[in-house]
Amino acid sequence: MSFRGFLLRDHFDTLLTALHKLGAHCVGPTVMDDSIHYTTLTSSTQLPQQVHDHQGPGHYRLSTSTESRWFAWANGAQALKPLVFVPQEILWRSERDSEGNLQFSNSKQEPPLTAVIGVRACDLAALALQDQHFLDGLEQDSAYARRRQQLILIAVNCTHPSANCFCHSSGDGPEVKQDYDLLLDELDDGFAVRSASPMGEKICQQLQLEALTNSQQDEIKHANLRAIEQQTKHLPEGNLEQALKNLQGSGRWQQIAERCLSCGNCTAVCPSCFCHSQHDEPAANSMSSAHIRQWDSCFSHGHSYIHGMVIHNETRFRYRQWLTHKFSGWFEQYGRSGCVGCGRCITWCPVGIDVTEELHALAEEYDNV
Amino acid sequence: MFDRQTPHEAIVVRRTQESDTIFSLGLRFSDDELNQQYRFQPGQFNMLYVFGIGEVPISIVSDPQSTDEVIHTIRTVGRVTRVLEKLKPGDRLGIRGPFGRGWPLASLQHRDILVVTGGLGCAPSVSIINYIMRRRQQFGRMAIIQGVKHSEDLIWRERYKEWMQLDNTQVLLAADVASHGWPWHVGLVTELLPQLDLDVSQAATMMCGPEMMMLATAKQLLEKRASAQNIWLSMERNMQCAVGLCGHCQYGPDFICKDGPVFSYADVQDRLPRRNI
Amino acid sequence: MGDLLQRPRVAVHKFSSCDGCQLAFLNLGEDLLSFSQQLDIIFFAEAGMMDTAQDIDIAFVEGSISTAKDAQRIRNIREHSHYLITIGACATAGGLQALRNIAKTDDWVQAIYTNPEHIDTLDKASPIREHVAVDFELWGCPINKQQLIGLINNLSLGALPFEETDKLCMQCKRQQQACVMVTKGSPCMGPLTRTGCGALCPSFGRDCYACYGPAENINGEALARRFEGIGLLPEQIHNRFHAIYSNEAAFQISPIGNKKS
Amino acid sequence: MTEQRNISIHVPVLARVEGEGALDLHIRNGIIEDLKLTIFEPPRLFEKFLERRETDQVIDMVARICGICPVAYQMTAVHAFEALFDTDVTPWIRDMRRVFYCGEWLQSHALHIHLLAAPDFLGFNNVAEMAAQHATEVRRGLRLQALGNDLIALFGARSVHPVGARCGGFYHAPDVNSVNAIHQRLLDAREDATELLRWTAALPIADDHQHFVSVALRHEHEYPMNKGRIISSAGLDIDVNEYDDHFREFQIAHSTALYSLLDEQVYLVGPLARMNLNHDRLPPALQTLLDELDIHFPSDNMFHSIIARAAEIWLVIDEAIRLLENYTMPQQAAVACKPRSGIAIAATEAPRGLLWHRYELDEHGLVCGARIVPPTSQNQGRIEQDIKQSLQAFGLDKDEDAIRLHAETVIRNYDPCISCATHFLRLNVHSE
Ligand SMILES: Cc1cc2nc3c(=O)[nH]c(=O)nc-3n(C[C@H](O)[C@H](O)[C@H](O)COP(=O)(O)OP(=O)(O)OC[C@H]3O[C@@H](n4cnc5c(N)ncnc54)[C@H](O)[C@@H]3O)c2cc1C
Ligand code: SF4
Ligand code: SF4
Ligand code: SF4
Repeated sequence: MSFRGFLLRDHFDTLLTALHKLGAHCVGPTVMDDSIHYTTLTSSTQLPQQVHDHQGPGHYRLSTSTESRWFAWANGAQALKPLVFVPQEILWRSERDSEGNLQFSNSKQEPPLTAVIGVRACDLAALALQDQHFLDGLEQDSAYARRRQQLILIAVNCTHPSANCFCHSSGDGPEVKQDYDLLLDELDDGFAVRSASPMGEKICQQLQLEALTNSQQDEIKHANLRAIEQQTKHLPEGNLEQALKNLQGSGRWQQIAERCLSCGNCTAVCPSCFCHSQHDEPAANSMSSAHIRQWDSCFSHGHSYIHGMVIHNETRFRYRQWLTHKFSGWFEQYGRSGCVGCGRCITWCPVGIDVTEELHALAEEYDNV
Repeated sequence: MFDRQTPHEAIVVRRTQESDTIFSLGLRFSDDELNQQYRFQPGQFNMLYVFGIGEVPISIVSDPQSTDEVIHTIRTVGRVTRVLEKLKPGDRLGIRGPFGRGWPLASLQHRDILVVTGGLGCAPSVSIINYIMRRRQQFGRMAIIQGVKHSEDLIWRERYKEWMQLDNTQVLLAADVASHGWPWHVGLVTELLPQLDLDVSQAATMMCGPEMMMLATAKQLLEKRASAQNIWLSMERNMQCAVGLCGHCQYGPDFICKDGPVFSYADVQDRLPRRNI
Repeated sequence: MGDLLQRPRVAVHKFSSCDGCQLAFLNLGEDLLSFSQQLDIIFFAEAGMMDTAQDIDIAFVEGSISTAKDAQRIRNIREHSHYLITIGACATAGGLQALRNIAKTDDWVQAIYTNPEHIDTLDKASPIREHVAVDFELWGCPINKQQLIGLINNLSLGALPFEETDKLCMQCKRQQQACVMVTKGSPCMGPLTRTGCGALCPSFGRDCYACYGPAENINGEALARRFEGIGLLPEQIHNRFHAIYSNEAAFQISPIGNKKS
Repeated sequence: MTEQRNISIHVPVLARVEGEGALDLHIRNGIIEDLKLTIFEPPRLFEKFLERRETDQVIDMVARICGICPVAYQMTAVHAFEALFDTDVTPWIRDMRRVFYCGEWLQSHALHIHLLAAPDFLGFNNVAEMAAQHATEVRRGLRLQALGNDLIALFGARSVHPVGARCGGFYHAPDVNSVNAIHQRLLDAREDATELLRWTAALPIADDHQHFVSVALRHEHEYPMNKGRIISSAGLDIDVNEYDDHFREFQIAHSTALYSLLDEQVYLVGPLARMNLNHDRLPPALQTLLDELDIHFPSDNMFHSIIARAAEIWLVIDEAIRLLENYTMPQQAAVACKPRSGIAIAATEAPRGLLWHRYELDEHGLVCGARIVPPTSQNQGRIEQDIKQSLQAFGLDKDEDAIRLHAETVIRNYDPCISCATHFLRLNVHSE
């Protein structure tokens, strides 16, 4: 897509105004509890101004800088996933009358139009994966579908990948290429704006855009190349799909299990993980009950439980399930790997297990057999 | 097609106690239109919902052409099935379904059939046996091998004995451990395969039960020149949504709820030998 | 088990504890009044119901056993109760007072009391399950209203409740809290602790101290090593594990020495 | 007559107290010959396992001494440590701690009045029975109790064993919206508190006057809660560090809770003692209301404890409203604490009375010795004395059920928190 113009930093709030005018609820990055969270955004002053992040395996810290930019950081624990695949929601309710008759209802509530500002390439790639799962399968997930329809996506190109990012290696970033409404490139004094949808156009028309200079365009290109260069982690070469299928009996799984807490943080922060469980919560009078779904994880006991037996009864099987599904099973299911290189599972693993490292070790083992 | 992600109210119209821990429920939707619309194949399953407690996947064992009631044969094991066990005619529950791919009916016509089942009242095999018995002339020879851990676990002895009397039908029973007076084989089901009087290389084989039993049986059948495409098995995993969304029933790249529960051996032979997948 | 209970007869018994779990009943507010319609509370000393003569459908037991008399009393309760449900860490796992099990109780009694001969105490504080069969255990120090309401509802619908065994991290992430271990290096016990509390500590920006007890399939050694990595001394690591659930085998790891360096 | 009476009353478990204990009563020839409040709490040996713990862990642990007043235990420990560490907390922290404490008084007093004590005065066995005839009052009580719990949870995430307190302040500052919501509820609760006070003032309360010494904290200008000197109605006025010079704790054969004496005399702590010694610190509006209801402190009628509790409920609601008005988020919810070795001592006013902690810390800031004196063990001697006097006044010739109920009522009136000390209050009345 070509550039639509340049939005001066001082005019950034006109973007929020334009979105509010469209009736959209704006969500964007803010600093909360020592990390970057996506929350309701009413003014640009809430954005993480002069903030840098420092990520490593099991490590995340914010620091302040003198830099004027607002998006000079790599993603925090969550971005889009909880907005469409919400962590906990009621799927349907049942009511029981005094005769024992049951009535089922599911709310078809229309979610609000929601504009998300600051979406990164990896998040869009993961959203596309979740769309495939929740929308293009045998049956659509209607709760997901309703929220998905209401999303306005305002992406920002990454200029500061973290030490855990490897989206270039996974082929998903750092440059945003797809599925956005607006795309911003941040420069010192403002944002270059691109639009890729009728909605994006509509928003652009409300913005006071200046012309973009050639040198600005060059700067953007450079920033993108720099972002690629900054990425130090990468996936192993070769056919991971096949390698993992063949390595189900590897001793590596047990080695990982000695470090892994089986805590499920990796799956919770992974933007493509979709597992969820369902349970009932009867109300105190026992005459109505809510059927709830919530995020589950292949690291949980309930994930593979069948009457009195847990199929993934040890951590090594749980980790194997997670890695094999993400980097192998996914190809057959969705035509590509389930990893978009966001590095979240590395940062947010409390003990700092690094998927790329594990994959390298496994790939090496495969090459050697 | 009605909403398969929210339950519909159904009424228990019949309840039969099959053994100490196994019972059958005949169900009808409260909404008669649903009874007319509802279609399924043997080998498919429903999600049964107990008010306030939860849902469980249960195979349908009634005949696909009967619209009177949908029958489920259930073993009492845990939270949900314990409450299901207590239901009486007239009680209400929720159903959604049917789900999954059932037995390959189209490819069974006029062929010899072998059904191998292990464990307690393996419901998916019951559905196909019932189906074939009602249409006996459309199929060739039929053999049923049923294995149980302990001889006491065998239910439907009378039914088996009846079938044993039928023409072109062979029923072989085995118990790993047998109490006194057990007239049939003591040992593994695989040990009964040599006694079959049908040509397994031509027959369609359908299995359900413990994975290791199905694996051992399939291997022996392959040795007898059966083809992997002609061996079918019904798999089981934890299921929450039954429509391929919740991720619990993944088996390698497959979702058992929608890609199965019935698979051809050819589809799963790479995974079946490995436990904990 | 599993009968639909119509107006079940309920008892609440107390052993060695702080009373905090019984408070889950007394803190029910309006629900207390509606439950007192739905349930027939036969015995509940703190609330003033004192009938010990009847057989009970659901006996709730708080507190751990630490005297011979109490050991006898719990056997009587078991005999007269259909369901016996433990509420809280003391009854379920011995609780904080079980810390004395790892020391010599005698020494401690002598250190606190001038005339220790008057003190009737067994040499350990033990969970109810070590004395009688238990039908369901509610973990937590203290348990909360939601657990209690869920339990009563499930029983009255004829089922045992679903047992929460997931690690707290799952709940922490569902609530979209930032991991305090990753963002601050706080020694969070969440990866070993079962869900049920609502991830209260991380939601307050502090490390979980495991008041809901061990989750399933935990890896204490790995977490202890991580604590060492973020700068905890061996004794500090020891103290994190040996607190409310010191009596649970899952928390009895030997983290990197026991002595202060 | 009494002399000929040979009664044996046996009540296995005393109802409506926190925890369980026993009372042995021997009446011969119309005279109470022997009376023992037996506390045979299986000792939980708390002091001992606080050793070698860090101060912040101690704060989480001491809460577990008592489920009804965990805040008091936490706050006393916090103040003790901070006193040793010379921690200077911000005004925000000091104010919010007081609100936190108000929540506990509100919760504990509302629970005691409605669920434990009031049924005695109105002739019911328990709150469920009382609710059938006094639904409005019971609902009001539950509402106040819930408000107290929510106030604790605002700073502690939950009301029982809250997780928000630490050395130097709080782990978390509540946001403005949650504070405003609870502030509104507090404003609405004013009327409930006033009605409650009227209601307790109108209860049929025995006219039972006794001589006793009251002990409580006293603060320069506040009604005492977290801070102050220890004073008594007999003229004591000491710093909390001087506690050991005047109070003596000792063990008696029939009880696992330690006895406590002030200058070798039994004494009273708790709401009535506080009110007797600090009524001049009540807000004018509350004083006016008390005058209007013809309630006057100091009072030597122990049964006025229930009114003192109701008055304190009024007070803490008023305090919390004042302290939460114009709430803003603080820069920091806690200041840094620098642990060092030494003796850490503090006393605060738990809902049930004076609570005194003393810790010895080593050079790493780890606890190497702890002593905790809870209110109930301080009241033990006074309860025994009261039962004696009160039963004499009541008349030992009354029928045994009445004697039993009266003795129970006296005990319950103290809201003894036997969990802090004990767990099995069994009442055996031997009347010969
Ligand atoms: C496709 C399919 C068909 C089935 N057909 C039958 C049948 O016809 N008759 C029959 O008796 N049983 C059948 N089962 C097994 C049956 O679903 C379980 O026995 C039942 O879920 C146990 O539930 P529970 O709540 O009583 O047990 P619990 O052990 O208390 O289980 C708790 C929860 O775990 C999950 N769970 C436990 N076991 C299984 C399981 N095997 N499969 C999936 N989820 C499980 C459920 O969510 C259940 O509610 C089938 C399973 C599958 C996957
Ligand atoms: S597997 Fe890890 S790096 Fe890949 S998308 Fe998931 S969280 Fe990101
Ligand atoms: S890899 Fe890390 S985040 Fe994932 S389950 Fe294991 S310890 Fe938890
Ligand atoms: S803060 Fe604690 S509970 Fe939450 S994810 Fe981190 S380790 Fe787990």
